[in-house]
Amino acid sequence: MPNSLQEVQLNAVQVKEMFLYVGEKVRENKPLLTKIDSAIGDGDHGIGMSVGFTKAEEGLRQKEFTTINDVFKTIGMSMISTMGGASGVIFGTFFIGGVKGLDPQEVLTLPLLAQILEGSVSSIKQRGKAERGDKTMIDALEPAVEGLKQSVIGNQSLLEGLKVAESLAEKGVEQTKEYVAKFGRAKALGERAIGHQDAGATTVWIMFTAMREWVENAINQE
Amino acid sequence: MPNSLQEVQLNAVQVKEMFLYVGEKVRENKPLLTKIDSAIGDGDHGIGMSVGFTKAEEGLRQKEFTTINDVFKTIGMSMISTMGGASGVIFGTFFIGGVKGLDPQEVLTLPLLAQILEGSVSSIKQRGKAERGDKTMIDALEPAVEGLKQSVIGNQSLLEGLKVAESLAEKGVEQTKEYVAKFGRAKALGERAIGHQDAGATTVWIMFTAMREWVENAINQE
Amino acid sequence: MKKVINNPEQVVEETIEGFLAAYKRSYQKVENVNGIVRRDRKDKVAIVTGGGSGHEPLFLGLIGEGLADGVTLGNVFAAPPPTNVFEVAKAVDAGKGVLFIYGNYSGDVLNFGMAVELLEMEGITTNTVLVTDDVASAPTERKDERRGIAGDIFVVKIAGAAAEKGLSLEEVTKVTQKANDHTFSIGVALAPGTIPGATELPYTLADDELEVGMGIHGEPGMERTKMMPADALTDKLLEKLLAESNLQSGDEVAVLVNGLGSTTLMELFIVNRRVAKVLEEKGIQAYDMDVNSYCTTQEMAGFSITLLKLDNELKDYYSAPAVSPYYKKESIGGNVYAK
Amino acid sequence: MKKVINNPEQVVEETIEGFLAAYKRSYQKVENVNGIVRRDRKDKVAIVTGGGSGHEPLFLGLIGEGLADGVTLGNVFAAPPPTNVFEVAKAVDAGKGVLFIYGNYSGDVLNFGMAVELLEMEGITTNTVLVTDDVASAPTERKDERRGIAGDIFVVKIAGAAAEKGLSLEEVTKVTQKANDHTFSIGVALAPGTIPGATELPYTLADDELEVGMGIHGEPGMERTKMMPADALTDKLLEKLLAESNLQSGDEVAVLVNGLGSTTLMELFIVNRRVAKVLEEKGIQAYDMDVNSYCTTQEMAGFSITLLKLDNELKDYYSAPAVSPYYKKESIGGNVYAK
Ligand SMILES: Nc1ncnc2c1ncn2[C@@H]1O[C@H](COP(=O)(O)OP(=O)(O)O)[C@@H](O)[C@H]1O
Ligand SMILES: Nc1ncnc2c1ncn2[C@@H]1O[C@H](COP(=O)(O)OP(=O)(O)O)[C@@H](O)[C@H]1O
Ligand SMILES: [Mg+2]
Ligand SMILES: [Mg+2]
Ligand SMILES: [Mg+2]
Ligand SMILES: [Mg+2]
Repeated sequence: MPNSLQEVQLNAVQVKEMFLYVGEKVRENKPLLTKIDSAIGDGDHGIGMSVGFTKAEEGLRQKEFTTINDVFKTIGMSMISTMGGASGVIFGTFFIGGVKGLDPQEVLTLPLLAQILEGSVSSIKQRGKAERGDKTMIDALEPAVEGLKQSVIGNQSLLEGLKVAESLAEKGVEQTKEYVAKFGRAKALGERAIGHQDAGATTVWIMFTAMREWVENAINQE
Repeated sequence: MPNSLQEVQLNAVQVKEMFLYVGEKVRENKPLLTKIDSAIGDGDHGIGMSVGFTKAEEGLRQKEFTTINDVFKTIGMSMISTMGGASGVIFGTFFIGGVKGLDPQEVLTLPLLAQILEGSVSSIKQRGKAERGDKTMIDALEPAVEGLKQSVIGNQSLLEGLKVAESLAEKGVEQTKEYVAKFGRAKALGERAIGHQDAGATTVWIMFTAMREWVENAINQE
Repeated sequence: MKKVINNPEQVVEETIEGFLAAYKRSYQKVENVNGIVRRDRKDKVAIVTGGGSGHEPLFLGLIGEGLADGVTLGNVFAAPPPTNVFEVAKAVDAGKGVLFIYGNYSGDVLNFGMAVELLEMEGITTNTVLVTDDVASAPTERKDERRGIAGDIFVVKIAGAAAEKGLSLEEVTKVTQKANDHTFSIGVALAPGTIPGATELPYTLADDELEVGMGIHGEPGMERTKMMPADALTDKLLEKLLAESNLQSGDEVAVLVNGLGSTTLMELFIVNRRVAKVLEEKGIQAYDMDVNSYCTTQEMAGFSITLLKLDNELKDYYSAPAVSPYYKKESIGGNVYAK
Repeated sequence: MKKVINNPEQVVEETIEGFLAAYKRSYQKVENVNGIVRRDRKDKVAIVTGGGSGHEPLFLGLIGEGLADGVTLGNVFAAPPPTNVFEVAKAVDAGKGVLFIYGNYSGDVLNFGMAVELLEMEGITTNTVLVTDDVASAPTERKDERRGIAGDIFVVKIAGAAAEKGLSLEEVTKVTQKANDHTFSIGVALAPGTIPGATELPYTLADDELEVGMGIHGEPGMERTKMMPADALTDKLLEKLLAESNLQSGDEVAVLVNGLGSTTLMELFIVNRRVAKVLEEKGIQAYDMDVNSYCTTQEMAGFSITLLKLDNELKDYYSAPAVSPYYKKESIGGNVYAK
């Protein structure tokens, strides 16, 4: 880790460590995600995300990584090939969508993260057809990624960018409570979905929180 | 009703009324019988006895009766042909076993009741093979009928005879708690049946209580 | 205790009406009583099974070609009255006699027994085989006092095939008795079922408890223990069954993993997987494995395992076709659902 | 939440092992993925169905002659990953193309969709029919957004028969799409089912409540109401179905009364009795009635009713034989279980 916060950047091994931590946090939240998905879905989102991150962990631990691309791809492919469910493809695409066609990268900076996740958002939208306001994980992811992009423009640090993204993801989760669902199992509920937050959006928020925590801890441990 | 208690005797219509009342009381006790049969059996004894007495009531109300034999036979045949279960045959035989081969009788006296029910006991034992101590309705019925016979010897009234029978039936029910079951569903339980009273024995006791109450009320209404 | 019913006292009548609405081309009701018979009855020994209702698809799912010719149905968990039994037997008798097959319960013995007396008076010959497969219900020395549970299916299957082949009443009885003597079952309950109209649970099992040997009317079993993984539970039940049935390496069996009501087919497959593994380890050949909920106890959670020890005679009859809406075997040749 | 399982994360693998232990002569596993295919595959259009597990006997009970050739199974209530779908389709393709039939859920559409892209790259032609029978899940104007529930069975049945007859992929797709367009279902839940490993109920229904239109993963339905007698409930569901399907006097239908898990066959018969009565009153001919638990939601209590509006083409395919361990039709000729 560099001394200047402004210059924080992660190598492939650190990115791998960060996502191992993210997986741990998502798995810890399995009961919460189950509960949220039970209210307006089928209750398996927590299980699905756990399976996905467990497989991702297996994949990550099996290999030495030198490129960021490989870390993202390993996680994404593990998810797509094992999770199933809507979130298997959607969260798999979260990891794969942004590195597709990207030149091999050895360090993750805030601008690169913003760029990758911007690609993720557009891939997910293309695949899943959901837009903002449809009560999906897009409602947390898209604003979070916009936050990252704004932070890049404001020349902020990775940690600061993640803090912005985290808080915008949280706000996005809150907003999903007001929406009727246009996708997924909650769709049939119509107005009855109002008042309940979206499970996938919650996962996005948990993921940004965990990323921010990991970077924060890493800096503090310097 | 005659004025002297000693001479109480019932005609066919009164016997019919008495058993309609008995049926009512047994049906009132359906939840209790269900509970008892659930503990060591399959929980349907209360339902079965209700069905049986409901059908008996239908049969009794459809006809004019002049003989005691006919009243007993109508009840017994209704039970045998509709109840099923162990108690369909057993309680059907309670009513039929004692009037089989009996000359037509127009009045029910204590001696006649004792004679009829003695026949019932032996028919039930022949059919069901159960003896005293096997944790069946025999444990209440046999002592009750012995009580009736003793009352006949003691030259007591129908009401007094029924009081004796009722209290011996109750005692019999109590004793069933100490037995392991040799018949019915409780048999497989072995020692685990101890502490629980037998459902059929409880019904016998309820029936004697109801008969006694009906006769008592009838006398009081004189 | 919520049930999709109209009136607890009408459930059996309405069940029969609903069954016949679906399958009236093949079956008909016996007038005035709760009994159903096949329409295309043959000139052969008639097989009649039955007992209390509430175990669906047992017994009405066991009428058909190569199975029973008639069923007599009592109220829920109550043996059918003698008149029912009598009318059904009379309807299916082709002059070659009637074989009654039913579980060994006091109520059934009393009611079928009375019916047999009535049938004798009509000149109809009958024989009876009591199903006594539940090894949890009495020790080996008193094997003939055991209850009948899911083993009914195997015993009726064999009887139906033997009758279909044209054997005499004596011969059908003999092979059916042998089928029963070769059939061993044990069940386990995780949660109770309830009779329609009941407002209380008949018993309770804690969240971490199960009862081994529970009867199919909820009669208490041999032992209440803590929950355990499917494999351990299967091993425990199989241990008892293998000891009782004295199966040896090289023997062949037909297996039934039977759900009791609310236990899912997924769970039954998980159990069956273990049964297959254990039998294989012991060198016992699973000639056929059937995984289904044939003999239920309302919405009870749990399952039973049944082993039918086969010899050549039993194997022939077991392999014969059997066709009913809820039980079907096409001629099979070993561990298969074959075409 | 008690289940007979070993490990919640292994239930699907072990289910497949248990299924194959029983039926290995007819079926085999697809290597490395949770998929099963028929052994005796034919030179015809291949039918592949599947989706999340937990609905047993759906989907694995739908492979066989006159039905699907392969199934791809996801985790409980989760669509199978694209690789699963891909491998199964590849295993059954006979060069005549693959028709995918599955319930219209985001997860399935996403995963099967990705698999279709992978298959295209391999030069395998596919078509897809989404099952959208659940009238409770979207209004008539948005019929194509509806979920698939028990109607899967009818749609796969028709597709299997059409494929067996040797039709081209386009032709099979067309008649399968028509089968879906003619299939209308609605369900009702009385008590929830739970996913293996879950420690809490996904929702609760009071002792006197039911939910009309509940989805087969426990997705909330149209309306929560007080318990009512079976006949009234059946009438309520039928009213919706008859309006949606626009059935007229003189029309013919196939009916499925499907249990969701712990609802007994007795209750389903009681419902079927009423269905038969109402159809008769309306002059609608019940060509066939099937009463079974084909599409379950773990131990959920409740049932669904499905109507398949028949025309001559659909009737022919409906009447063709279909043979699997959990779904069988022998050639039938109207309202029967016939031989
Ligand atoms: N079309 C879609 N686009 C984006 N996200 C989606 C889409 N469909 C579903 N999701 C997300 O997936 C989440 C549900 O995931 P999960 O419960 O695992 O899938 P399933 O609905 O198959 O049970 C939803 O909360 C939503 O955020
Ligand atoms: N062989 C028998 N002789 C006398 N009484 C019997 C016999 N078998 C059972 N009973 C009586 O019947 C009662 C059970 O009746 P019931 O619950 O209606 O029948 P089932 O056991 O068929 O459910 C027992 O409590 C017992 O008193
Ligand atoms: Mg979900
Ligand atoms: Mg009882
Ligand atoms: Mg009973
Ligand atoms: Mg799901």
